[in-house]
Amino acid sequence: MGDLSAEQAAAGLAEPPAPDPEDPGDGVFKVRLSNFEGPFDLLLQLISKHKLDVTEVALSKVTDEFMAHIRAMGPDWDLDETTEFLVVAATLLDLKAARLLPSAEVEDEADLALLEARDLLFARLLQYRAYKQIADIFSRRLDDEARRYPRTVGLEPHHAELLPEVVISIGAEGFAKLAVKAMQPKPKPQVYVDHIHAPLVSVQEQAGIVVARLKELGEASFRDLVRDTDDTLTVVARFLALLELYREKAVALDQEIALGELVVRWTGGDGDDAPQVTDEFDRPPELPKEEEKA
Amino acid sequence: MSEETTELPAGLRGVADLDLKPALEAMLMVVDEPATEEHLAKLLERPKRQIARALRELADEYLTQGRGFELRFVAGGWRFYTRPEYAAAVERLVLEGQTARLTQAALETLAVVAYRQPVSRSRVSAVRGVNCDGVMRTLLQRGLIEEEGTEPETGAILYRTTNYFLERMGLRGLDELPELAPFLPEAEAIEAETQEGVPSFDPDAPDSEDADDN
Amino acid sequence: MSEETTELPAGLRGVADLDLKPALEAMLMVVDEPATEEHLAKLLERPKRQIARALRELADEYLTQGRGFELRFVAGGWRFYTRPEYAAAVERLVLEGQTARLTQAALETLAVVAYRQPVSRSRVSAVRGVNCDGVMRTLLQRGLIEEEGTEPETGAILYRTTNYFLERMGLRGLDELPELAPFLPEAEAIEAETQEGVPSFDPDAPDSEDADDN
Repeated sequence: MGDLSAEQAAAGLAEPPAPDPEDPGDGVFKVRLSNFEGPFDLLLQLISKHKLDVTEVALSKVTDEFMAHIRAMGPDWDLDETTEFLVVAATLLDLKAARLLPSAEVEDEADLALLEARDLLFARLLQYRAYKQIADIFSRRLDDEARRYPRTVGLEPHHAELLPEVVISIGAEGFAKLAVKAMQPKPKPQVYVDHIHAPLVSVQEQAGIVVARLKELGEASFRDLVRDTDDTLTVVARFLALLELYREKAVALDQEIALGELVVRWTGGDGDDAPQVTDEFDRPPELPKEEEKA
Repeated sequence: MSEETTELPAGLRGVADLDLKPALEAMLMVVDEPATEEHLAKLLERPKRQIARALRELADEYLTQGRGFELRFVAGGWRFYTRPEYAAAVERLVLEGQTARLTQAALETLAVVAYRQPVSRSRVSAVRGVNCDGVMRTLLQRGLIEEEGTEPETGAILYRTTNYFLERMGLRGLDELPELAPFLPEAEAIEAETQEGVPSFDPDAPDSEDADDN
Repeated sequence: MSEETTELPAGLRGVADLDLKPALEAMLMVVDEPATEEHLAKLLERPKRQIARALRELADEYLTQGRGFELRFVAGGWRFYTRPEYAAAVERLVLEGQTARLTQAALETLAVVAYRQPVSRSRVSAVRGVNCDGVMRTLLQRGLIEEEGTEPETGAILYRTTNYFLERMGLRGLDELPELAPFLPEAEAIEAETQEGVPSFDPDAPDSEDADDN
């Protein structure tokens, strides 16, 4: 049962002075070995490295370094961490791109969205910074307090004698059961996400519909292929189905101009054997990496 | 210790004539958690205000006399502590009981829980921008936070800080936590935005809160 | 949790410049066994005679000032005691809220000690997943567990159950404690229940009226 200290080392307590990169911790631990705690921490560190004021900083200045850090992390991240980093990175890149454009005028909705994204990023960054500063206060406070020891001496023998005799009424068996229960490893807190990722729309199923329609029409625009649905998930599923069919060379895709009409042509022949569409998109998500650690 | 008075054994001597201050000193010598003024008042059969004044005066006396101990009001109650100036001497005696320091991650997480409580793990993770499950477990294990019900809409478990947290921080209560506002320019505006589930970060709002909580 | 300690080792902070009397007061505040003059002299790096004189002077001060506690030389060492004149107040405090039965938390902790002995407090906390210091103190106080040496590597105090524990359980020896193995399958069922039910309340558990861990 030495797992607590390992767990503490991995999760919350100060690591030994020379952390071992081979430590079999989870991804969270590895991130911390690189000396930052998530995207906001990294961003704050980069900003302060350049001695920039966080409230005024042009984030494009630190974007490249941020991206470099992400790249340096390699393939070891789990989806959880990567997602947050990518969200921040994408926002940063957006902002950088916007600065490269000649006009700074707010003209269309895309600009507005960019401004919103920037404000949101700032807001989250500032919020995180606030808690970080509070954490420093907590740290000092806990250190100060650790120099005070409460009196926890308990009763003098003649007082302890006043206590009523202890009654243990559960019997030896009950006691053993209790011991088993108490020593049972506690279930790790976890939130079940299956329902979130459950494929409400099956790509395989939608592929069937798309194939049937294309075989009948020979050629159709994507707009036509999704005309009978206004459900985003179904549209996405049909698009994914097309990608799979394209991979199987069952369809040809043609799009004359960017964001223009996408024309799909059936190239799968007239046979009855339907092209292979995998269940790649329909499988439940991989179990969280966390589990492997236990 | 329960607050309600149990029947006192018949033979028990009266406390009404006891000098208040030494009676308090004697009692506080044997408590092993902070004793509330209400509790002491009830046990000593005096008005709470009188108890409170006596305790403050005692604390002052120890300070003035340069004693090696102090009487402090922490986590809602009074308790004897060694004075920090003499930590070096005390530490020669007690090796156990020294607690490990918290990591930066744990401190940040604790800070978010302290100010946002009751708060779900996913909310904490959202503020820090990283998954906090492991750190939250550590804080739970060390008794610094505890569960407090669930969020009605999502079923997510909510967490709050414990009394032990207050003790470790030497705080009388949560209201003694430093104000967050000075650290947070336009705090309210940011609060309002982030409360709403952060659309551009989270396409699945309002479920968003828990989407990243795996 | 001394294994995790990253604090400065006790010996590194100087004690030589500390004022003697308050340093002694601080140390005696935290010991529950009488401390010998030799021991205190060594820890504080002063001549034993100087220690002895300071302790006597402190004892006199408390007497003169009519404090509710006293410093007594008992069984070869010095220890703070409550002054007998205020026993009535202390007795009220002791008896308040005390029952013959143990809380659920205390029973569980006792069970862990019984089956894992000798075991340190931090290990017990690790097994139970919550900080057990308060409960362990209660068990000590009620005479159900006692100290038995220290862990060689960490210096952590180890605990074992007492004869009084055996007596209260109606057992002749520890070997009469039932094997755990036969109960293991059932434990899974218990786990399953508690996982979905309200976590801290188990209606079937004996003495569940107090889920509080202190």
